Formats: sequence, structure tokens, C-alpha cells
Amino acid sequence: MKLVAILLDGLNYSAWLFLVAVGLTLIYGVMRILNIAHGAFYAIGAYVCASALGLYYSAGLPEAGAFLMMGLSALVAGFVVGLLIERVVLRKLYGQDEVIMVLVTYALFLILSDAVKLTWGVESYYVFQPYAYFGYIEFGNLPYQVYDLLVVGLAIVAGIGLWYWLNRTRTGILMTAVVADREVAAAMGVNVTRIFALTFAIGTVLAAVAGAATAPKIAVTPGIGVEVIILAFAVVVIGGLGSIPGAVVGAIFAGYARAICVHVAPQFELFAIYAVMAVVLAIRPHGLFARAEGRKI
Amino acid sequence: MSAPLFRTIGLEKTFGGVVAAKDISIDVMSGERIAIIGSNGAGKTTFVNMVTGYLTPSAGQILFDGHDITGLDPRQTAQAGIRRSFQIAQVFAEMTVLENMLIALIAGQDGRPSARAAITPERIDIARSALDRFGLSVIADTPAGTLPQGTRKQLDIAMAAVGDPRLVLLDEPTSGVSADEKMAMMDTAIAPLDASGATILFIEHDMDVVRRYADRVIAFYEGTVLADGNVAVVLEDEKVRKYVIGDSHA
Amino acid sequence: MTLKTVLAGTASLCLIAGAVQAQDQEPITLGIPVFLSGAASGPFGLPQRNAAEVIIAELNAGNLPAPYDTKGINGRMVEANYVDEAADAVQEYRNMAEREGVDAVVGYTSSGNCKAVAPLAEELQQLTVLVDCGTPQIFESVVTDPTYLFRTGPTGTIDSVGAARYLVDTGVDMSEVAGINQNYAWGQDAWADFTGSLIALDTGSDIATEQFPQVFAGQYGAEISALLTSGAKAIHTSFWGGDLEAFILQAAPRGLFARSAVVMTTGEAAMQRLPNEIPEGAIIGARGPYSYFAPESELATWFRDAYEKAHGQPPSYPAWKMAQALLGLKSAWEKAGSDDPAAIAKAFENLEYETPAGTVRMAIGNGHQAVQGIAYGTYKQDADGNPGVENVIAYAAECVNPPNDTTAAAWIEAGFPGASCN
Amino acid sequence: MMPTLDFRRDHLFVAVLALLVIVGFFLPSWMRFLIQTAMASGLVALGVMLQMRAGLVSFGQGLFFCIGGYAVGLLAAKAGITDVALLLPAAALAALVIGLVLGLLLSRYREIFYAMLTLAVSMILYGLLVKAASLGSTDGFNIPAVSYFGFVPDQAARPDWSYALTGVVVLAGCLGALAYLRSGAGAMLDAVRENEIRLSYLGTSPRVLVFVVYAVAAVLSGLGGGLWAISSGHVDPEMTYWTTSGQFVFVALLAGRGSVVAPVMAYFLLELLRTYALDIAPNAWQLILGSAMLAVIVLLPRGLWSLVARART
Repeated sequence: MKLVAILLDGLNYSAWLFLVAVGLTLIYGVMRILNIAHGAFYAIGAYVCASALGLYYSAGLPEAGAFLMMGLSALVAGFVVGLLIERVVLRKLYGQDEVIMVLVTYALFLILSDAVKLTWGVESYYVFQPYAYFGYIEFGNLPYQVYDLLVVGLAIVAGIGLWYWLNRTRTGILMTAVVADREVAAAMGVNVTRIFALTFAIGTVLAAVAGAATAPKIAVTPGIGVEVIILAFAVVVIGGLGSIPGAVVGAIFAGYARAICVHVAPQFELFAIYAVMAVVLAIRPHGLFARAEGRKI
Repeated sequence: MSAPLFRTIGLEKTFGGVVAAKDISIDVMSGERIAIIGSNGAGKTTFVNMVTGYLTPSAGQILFDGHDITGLDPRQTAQAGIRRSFQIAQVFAEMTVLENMLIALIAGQDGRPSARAAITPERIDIARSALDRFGLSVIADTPAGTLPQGTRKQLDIAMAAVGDPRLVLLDEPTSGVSADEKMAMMDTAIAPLDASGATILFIEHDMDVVRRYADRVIAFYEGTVLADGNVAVVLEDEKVRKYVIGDSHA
Repeated sequence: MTLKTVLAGTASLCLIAGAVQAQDQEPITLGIPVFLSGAASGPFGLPQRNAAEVIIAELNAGNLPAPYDTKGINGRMVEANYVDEAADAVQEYRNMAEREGVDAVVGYTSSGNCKAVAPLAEELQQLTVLVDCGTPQIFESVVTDPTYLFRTGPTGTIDSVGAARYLVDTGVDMSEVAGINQNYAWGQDAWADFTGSLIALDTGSDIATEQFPQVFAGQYGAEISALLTSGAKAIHTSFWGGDLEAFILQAAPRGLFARSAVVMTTGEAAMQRLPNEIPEGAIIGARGPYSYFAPESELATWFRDAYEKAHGQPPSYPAWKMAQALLGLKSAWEKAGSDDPAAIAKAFENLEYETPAGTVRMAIGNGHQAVQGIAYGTYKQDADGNPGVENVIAYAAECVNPPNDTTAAAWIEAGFPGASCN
Repeated sequence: MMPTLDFRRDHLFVAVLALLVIVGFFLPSWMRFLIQTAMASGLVALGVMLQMRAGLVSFGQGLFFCIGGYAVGLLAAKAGITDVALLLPAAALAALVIGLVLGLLLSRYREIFYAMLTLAVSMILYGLLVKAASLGSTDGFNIPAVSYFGFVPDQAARPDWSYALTGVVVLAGCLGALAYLRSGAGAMLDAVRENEIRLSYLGTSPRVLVFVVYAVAAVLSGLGGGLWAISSGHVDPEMTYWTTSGQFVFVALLAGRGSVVAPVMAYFLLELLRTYALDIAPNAWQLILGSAMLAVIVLLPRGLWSLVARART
């Protein structure tokens, strides 16, 4: 029974971690920006979803349509906020040191946190209806919410969709070209600025989707973005910054580390992820999936 | 006859099955001025990188002044008295030219971190006079990153010469320098090195430069030494003409 | 020595001069540090601030029922300065005391902040009333000889002792007990006190699992699985705020509440927010006799109505604690009948005063720490769907608090010596 | 004439800082306390700045801040050793020992990986301290009043003494950092940032230099943490939380790399901004802080010190 629980909980938590982290790694991979504001985008996704669904339910519309509304709200919120931030702030700062960009996004995080607070106040928002909508199924004597299994599905769809887009579509391939060499891509006529804007917006949408998918399970309150950042960082660092397959593996490592701790040694749960991160970095300094960049002399 | 200053015995380097250098055995006497020639991919830079510790040889031995220096890292080879310059000038771009020289002085002397003040009037004097010798005095206070490529390469060489090393390897000192400036460039670089009594190995593509500045030539081809000897002899060698210098020079 | 005497003399002269100048017009300024940002701002900061606004406005208007029907405090109007407790507590405390020169500081929810500012209150001789913070250490070890520092909220000890007593008294199967508490001082202390109380009550319980998720983790799927499969008959949690609500939202649909008796020591705060999501029968506490557990009185009714009128919803327990703190300050100030902090502090010691939550006695911590009873009950919605509690058992202050000369930990370990329960 | 390496005139700025510290002594006590904690934290930011000279950004400098603070706290509160003559050396020593051990590992890392690994290590300490119920977990614990070389000031004079102590130690720390930057090991930090390969070929190991700067920064940060603990009378695990470390990085960047006194002064400016933002807009102070950060990054990419440097030339 314990094993089944570990398998399911690990899968469930890994899926959530992947959703939370994949936008971060995408943005880093293409733009070399380690985006602390990712946590704020997650929070905005959750808040917008909660507000939109609140309106939706109070209009008395059919419950199943709420899921469409969730997706739509995350998409719109992510794109609008992402494009806005990219246009107004980041675009002026491209080419700065990576570390400077980290601080820029830290400043953005502070600003957005207060903006969220001023918009939505400090009281919690709830949209628990979708979480209960599908009921649960029993694995042995362990009831499991169908919604949680759907989140696993969402993570898989997001992962495959992203992979397909990066490897099989024109824009995606152009994006990969930008990753490989910004100058060459620009010389070849790729509109790097547009690619950057698009990447940032998609990364933001992914964060907002993660927030929206989580909103039904939690009280949407100030501060929900803070915890997410550090978890997402850990996941992408384990997997290798900028690598999508790395984010998958990092999420699975971190997710199962936590699930195993919870069931076997709950007192160590707090360090599980950092310990995995430190060990992975000690053995593979650039994460599991990153290529070390050699230097030519 | 005195022992060679520097010798390699059966030096070999492979990268995952690909042979980049093979069976390189060379003796260098103190005070020699040797040009290394060869087409791109012939193994010249691999050789220099092995000698200076950037690459560890897959097999073979490197002796310097009678000591085995095989497998030492760049810092250790530098401390042993071997310095190098680079095909693409490696300078500290945000620092001024004088500061670059000071760093070269400090790095060479305080191999280990020391607590004493590093920038002393004496060191500044030494750095300035070195810049003087290499004709760089007028740009002492210019940030290195703003210099044209040729001047940057001169600075690179000047830094390699700091602390009177016994062996200096110059990796393509005239590449990226316009044709009419090559000789001037070599003049300013070689004279002070010679004056300090350093042994010089330089990689060069321009045979006019080789004829004028080298007293011995080693020709590389496909990772091996094709020919080694007197300038005139090697440059007239049939295989060298065919494989190294190419038809246009023939 | 002589210099100091002169200085002290000058200081008191200034004080007298100040008091004379101020007459009765000069308002009393209070520094009120509450969480205005971060995860604690919704569940704690907001109701505390709301309560302070209501109480201060109504005090100034003279609208409170007896015994608080005089205007302001000691005849002076009251002004409030709200400060974000999420910033550096020590620095902001000094700013209030030294830069703003507030007459009293009334606030703090975080135990860490309470511990950090406690010695400062004494050092700066600044009248300070701690509103909440669970840790019993404030007067046990941090400031053992207090003069200016008071805490009108009971310690967290009563939550755990009360919860254990309630489970035993209502006949819950205690053979297998589990806990899920946040992995920080509050959660660790609550669980330690709870398991200690079980031993003191001799329940012979086995600990099925003890979960300590990170505070603000939000995702409790794995922990709930562990609780579900642990076979626990009773589960203790001291989760608060968003974490508690997320726990309820994630645990209730999976049937955890049906499988085990779950006691939520801060559950009252979630009742207004999630009236339909908390399963009936869940055991609810309010960290004292607040809100649904408050004894009927004119003051309680007045507070509920005034708060609801101003803010559109009934006050949750943190609001009651803020009201309790402000009324304590008023009582002490008026008992002293002077504006001298030392005199007010003297009057505050061992004070017994009325609050919306009944009578509060500053009985322990050398008369600086309030004791109050606690009550637990099970969740129940009335016919209209309004949240409420039933099967309430109230425990007297003497039943759940250590006597003055004993620390909470020692008292629990010794098996509650001197406890008197009815 | 030598903008990057020359610190021969920095003594002047340390003297200016000393003057400001003396002036600060006579300011209102809340402001003086603000200066005091800013100076202690500024020492940590100085440690971050030294690493930045080598192109390395420690996102976990809170680790040593916390180690210094807890070393002082444990000795004073649990072991009964309350004299600063022992407490501060202990803080520095504890930080040094941990710094030397971790430095062996960390000196191999560069760029964002250095940042992430320092972050991971600091968060592991955070996790350990949160688990340590006997140390008060997240609440931390309080530190009793300290003595000064055997002298115990009475309550009224304590703030004067701790201010003076902080001032003296921070100035000494600045002078120490200055001596370090003027030494070979310090002068070559910029070379590590700019071109490690060139540096190795000149005969110096960048890894050793990184190891040394990590250790030096650890000691400064440990001292800063110790002073902070004595000043505030309280330590808690927040000291090693990532947001605390982030603040040190921010201040170091805000300050720029130009002078050893810049981080200390910049920390004071940040604290001043924060406390007034809190006062003016208790609900939006993070917004003000974030906007100020952005403004500095956009308008003064080389830090506030570039204003001073510009005025000089």
C-alpha cells in the first residue's frame, strides 16, 4: 500500500513540479534569464483563475465549462502580463549580465507581489469546485482525486506540446537556433526580439497555467508565489538549466524524493529537495542534462 | 654538447579515437628561434596546448630543463618558465594596458596568494619599462578591450614575456594582422624576447615571416612531424611544399 | 551616578511638562504591527487591523457598552499607526518607539517577532502589549522579570492541552494518533505539547505518523496519502491560514475526515471562508474562548455586530484577540489614572478585566501573561447553511494553563500538576 | 589612472566612513540602530562584492551571516560566554572553517552554477535550523547582553557600546578587505572574472584565488552576522533564507565594485529607503523597493559608486 501511495504521490507531485518549473527553464534556455518573477506569474495565474471562475460560477453557467474558463484565464493572464513585462522592462535590458537579469526579475517579483496584493487584497480566494468535480477513485483503500491525475495528464500534454513546438514547428526551430547562437541567428534574419517576446510570453503562460491548475486545491493568498520560485529553481538546477528533458527528470527526482520522505522519513521532508540539488550539483556541476560549454583558445 | 632545454618524446593526443597528434619527438636547444608550420588541423595548436598544460598528452613525455613536466597544468608550466601567447589575443579587456602588465607581473611572481600589497611603485616601473620595450607605452592607460586586434596581440605577447620566461610559445602571432604590418609586428615582438634570452617557438602561416625570423622550422602534417630542420632545407622539402605550403607557394 | 540622577530628574521633569502641555487634547498614539503582506496578512493581519479600527473608532466615539463606555482612553482620543510585521521587527519596533514616539505598541502575531522585540520593550521602557504569538517562552525565558511587556493573548499551550482533553472527554478512539503540522517553531511546539498532553492524560496512544510539511507548501497530497494509509483514528493539526484551508480542500474530498477524527486547533478561522467544505463533525478550536465559543455577554454581542457592520463579516479569532489587547490597555490605563507608562504598567500587572471573550486574568508570567480558558466543538451547519459548532466543551483557564511558577513544558511533562478542571 | 585595480586611495573613503560612523553616534537612537544593523549587514554585502570582483555571485552568503550569528548566539545564550573578545573571533572562526571546507567544492564552480550551489548550501542550513527545536526552530532565540573585554555596561549604555563595537569592527573589516584587495590575491580577482585562461598561463591558479576569496568573504560575513546578532539581540534561521542572501547581492550590485566602503554605505541607503517606504506606504513598500532597484539597474548599471568615481575623474 505504501508503495502504491509513494508511486502515486511522487507522480502527482512531480507533475506539479514540472508544470511549475518548465516555463522557468524555457525562458532560461532561450533568453538566459533566470526569472525570479516566475513565482509572481504563478500567483497571477492562480488569482486570475480564481476571479474568473468566481464570476463564471456566479453567472450560473454549466460546471463543466469551468475547465475551459480555467485554461482561458491562464492563457490570457499569462500572455498579457508576459508581453507587457517583456516590452516595458526586459527589452531595455537584454545583453546585461545574467546576474543583473536575476536581480531585475527579483525587483519585478517585488513589484508584482505588491501589485497583486493591491489588486486582489490580502483575503483568500477559493475555487474549489473543479477539484471535487470528478470525485475520486480508490487504489486499494487509498482514495485519490481524479483531478490530481488530470494534472499529471496536463503536465504530460504540456511537455509533449512544448517538445513538438520546439522541434517540429518553424517558430520552435527558429527558437532553437537562437539558443544555439544569438548572433548567427540574427544574421540569418531571425527576428530575435520577436522570438524573445514570444518565449517570455509562453514561459509566463506556463507559470500562469501551473497557478490556475493549482488554484482549486489551495486558498489563493498572498505569498503563494514565494515557495514556488525556490522549488522551481531546484528542479531546473537538478535537471540542468535550460533543458526541457532536464526539467522532466529534475521534477521526477525532486517529486519522488519528497514522496519517499513523506512516507518513510517525514522528518527529512524539508531538505529532501535541497539535498538532491546539492548532491546532483556536486556530482554533475551543470545539472543532469546540461552540456558544459567549453571555451576555445 | 649541452643538453636540450626542452624535449618531447613520442607525444600523442587522441580525442575519442581521433588522433590529433602522434609520435611527436622534438629537441629544442636554448636560444633557438623555431617556426612551426602546417595547415589547419595539422596538430600545431594541439602540440602547443600539450606543452603548456592545457591538454594532457595521451602518451609520451615532455621534459623541460631536465625535469619531466608531462601532465602539469598551465599554472605549473608557467611557473616552470614556459609562457605563451594566443592566436586570439587573451587579455583582460576591462583593464588598462598597464594593469594587464601588472597582473602578468603579480601572477608570475605571487604564484601563491600573498598578503603584501601587490601594486608597488617598483612593479609599476617594471611594467612601464616592459611596455616601453614592446612599444606600448603610449597606450598604457587605454583599456585593453578598446585596442585594435593587432595591438591586443602585441600586448598578449608582452604579457607572455613578463618575468623573463625561458621558453615562449607564440600561437600565430601575425594572424589577423594586416599583411603590411606583419613584419613590424614581429620586429617589435621578437627583439625584446631575444634580448631577454628566451627560446622562442612560434606558429606561423606566412612563409616570408618564417624565412625572416626563424632559424629552424618544424612542419606538422596530420598530427605528425613531417620535417624538422634548417629553414631553407625544410621549406624546399618536396613533401612540405606539397602538403604544408601548398601549390600556390610552389 | 550624579549625572544619571540629574538625567533621570530631567527626564521626569520633561514628562511632567509634556503631560501638562498635552492636557487632554493630545491623542494617544498606538503603534500596531500586524501582517500587512505575506501569507499571514489575510488570516491574521486583516482581521486584527479591522478589529483595531473598529475598537479605536468606537472607543473614540464612546460607543462601547459598560465597562468601556467612556470616550477614548483615559479621556484622550486614540490614534493608530499600522506597521507591517513582515518587515524587520526589531528595526520597526525601534522606529515606532524612538522615531514615532508612540505611547504604546499593541500587536505581533509571529512568535519569532514577539521573542525579538520582548527584550527591547524592557530596554526602551516602552509599554507593549503582545496580541497573539503562541510561544510560552516570552515570560518563561526571554523576559523573566517584565515591567513594560504584557501579553493579553493566551499561549499556544492551551490549544494542544485543550485538544487532547477534548478528544479524551468525547471518547474518541485514541489508539492510533497522527499529526500534520507545519515544519517551523509553531507546528513543532504544538505537536510536542499535544503528544505530551496525551502522555499526561495516559491515553496509551501509538503515533501512526507525524507529518511536518514545509510551511506554506500548499501541496499536501502526499501527506494526506500518508495519513489515510496510517490507520490513525485521531489526527491533530495546528495548520493556520491558507495552509489550513488548502489542507481542508485537499483532505475532505478524499475522505480523511470520515476516516479519522480530525482536530484543527485554529479551525474557527476557516469556518466563515469554507462553510461548505469543512465536513460536519470536524473538531474545531479557536485558540481560546473566541468567536463561536465566546460566552454570551453584552460586550460579545456588541463586538460581533460592530465588526460585522464595519467589515461585512463576523470577526474571526485574531480579531477577538486584538480587541482583547486594546481593552486591556484601556483598563490598565484608566485604572492607573495617569499617563505615566510605569504607572500604567503597574496597573496592568495581575489585572482582571472584561473582554468580548469573557474575563481575562493577567495571572502568570508575574502578572504579565493572560490566562484564559479554551473550548472545542464539532463543526455543524445550521438549516440555513450558516457555520456553527456543537458538542462544545469549555475548559477553564486553570485546567489548561500552568500555574505562575511553572513552565508549560515542565507542567505538561509532570502531568498537569495543579490543574483544576470542572 | 588605474580604475580597476587601484585601491591606494581607498583609505580616504574608509576615513570618510569612519567620520560618518562618528557622526552617526549622535543621531537619534532609532537612526543610529539602523546605521548599526546596516553596517553589520554591509560587511556581508562587502563579502559578496569581493566575490563579484571575481565574477562570482553568491546567492547564499546568508549562510555565513547565519553561522556568525548563531556562533555568537550559541556561545552567549547556551554556553554562557558573553564577552565580545571571544564571541566575534568565534563567529569569524566558525565562518572560516565552514568556508574553507565548502570552498574546496565551490571553487570549481562558475557563473550561475556557483550562484545556485551557494544557494543550495545556505538553504540546507536553513532546513537544519528549522528542524532544530532546541534552537527555537524558525523563532530563533535571544542573546543576552554582552560584555566588552570584561567590562559590562549598564543597560542605558549598552546601545552606545554595541554601536561603537559595530563601528570599529566594520571599519576594521573594511580595512582588512582593502588590504586583501591590494594584495596579490585580491588584485588578481578581476583577472579571474575577465580571463581565467590567461591568468593560468601567467602562472596563477584561478581556483586558488576563488577559494581564498570565498574564505575571506566567509570571514567578513561571519563577523557581520556576529555583529548583527549582538545588535539585534536575536538570531533566527531567516538569516540564511534565500531572500536575505538576495538582499546582500542586491546591495553589492547597487554599490558597485569600486570601493570597500560602497557596500556598507549602500546597505544603509537600502535600509533607509525601506524604513521610509514602510512608513509612507505600509501596503506597497515592496513595490517601492522593487521600483528603486529597477531604476538603479537601468540608470546606474555600474552601481552607485560610479557616481563617486565619475565625480573623481
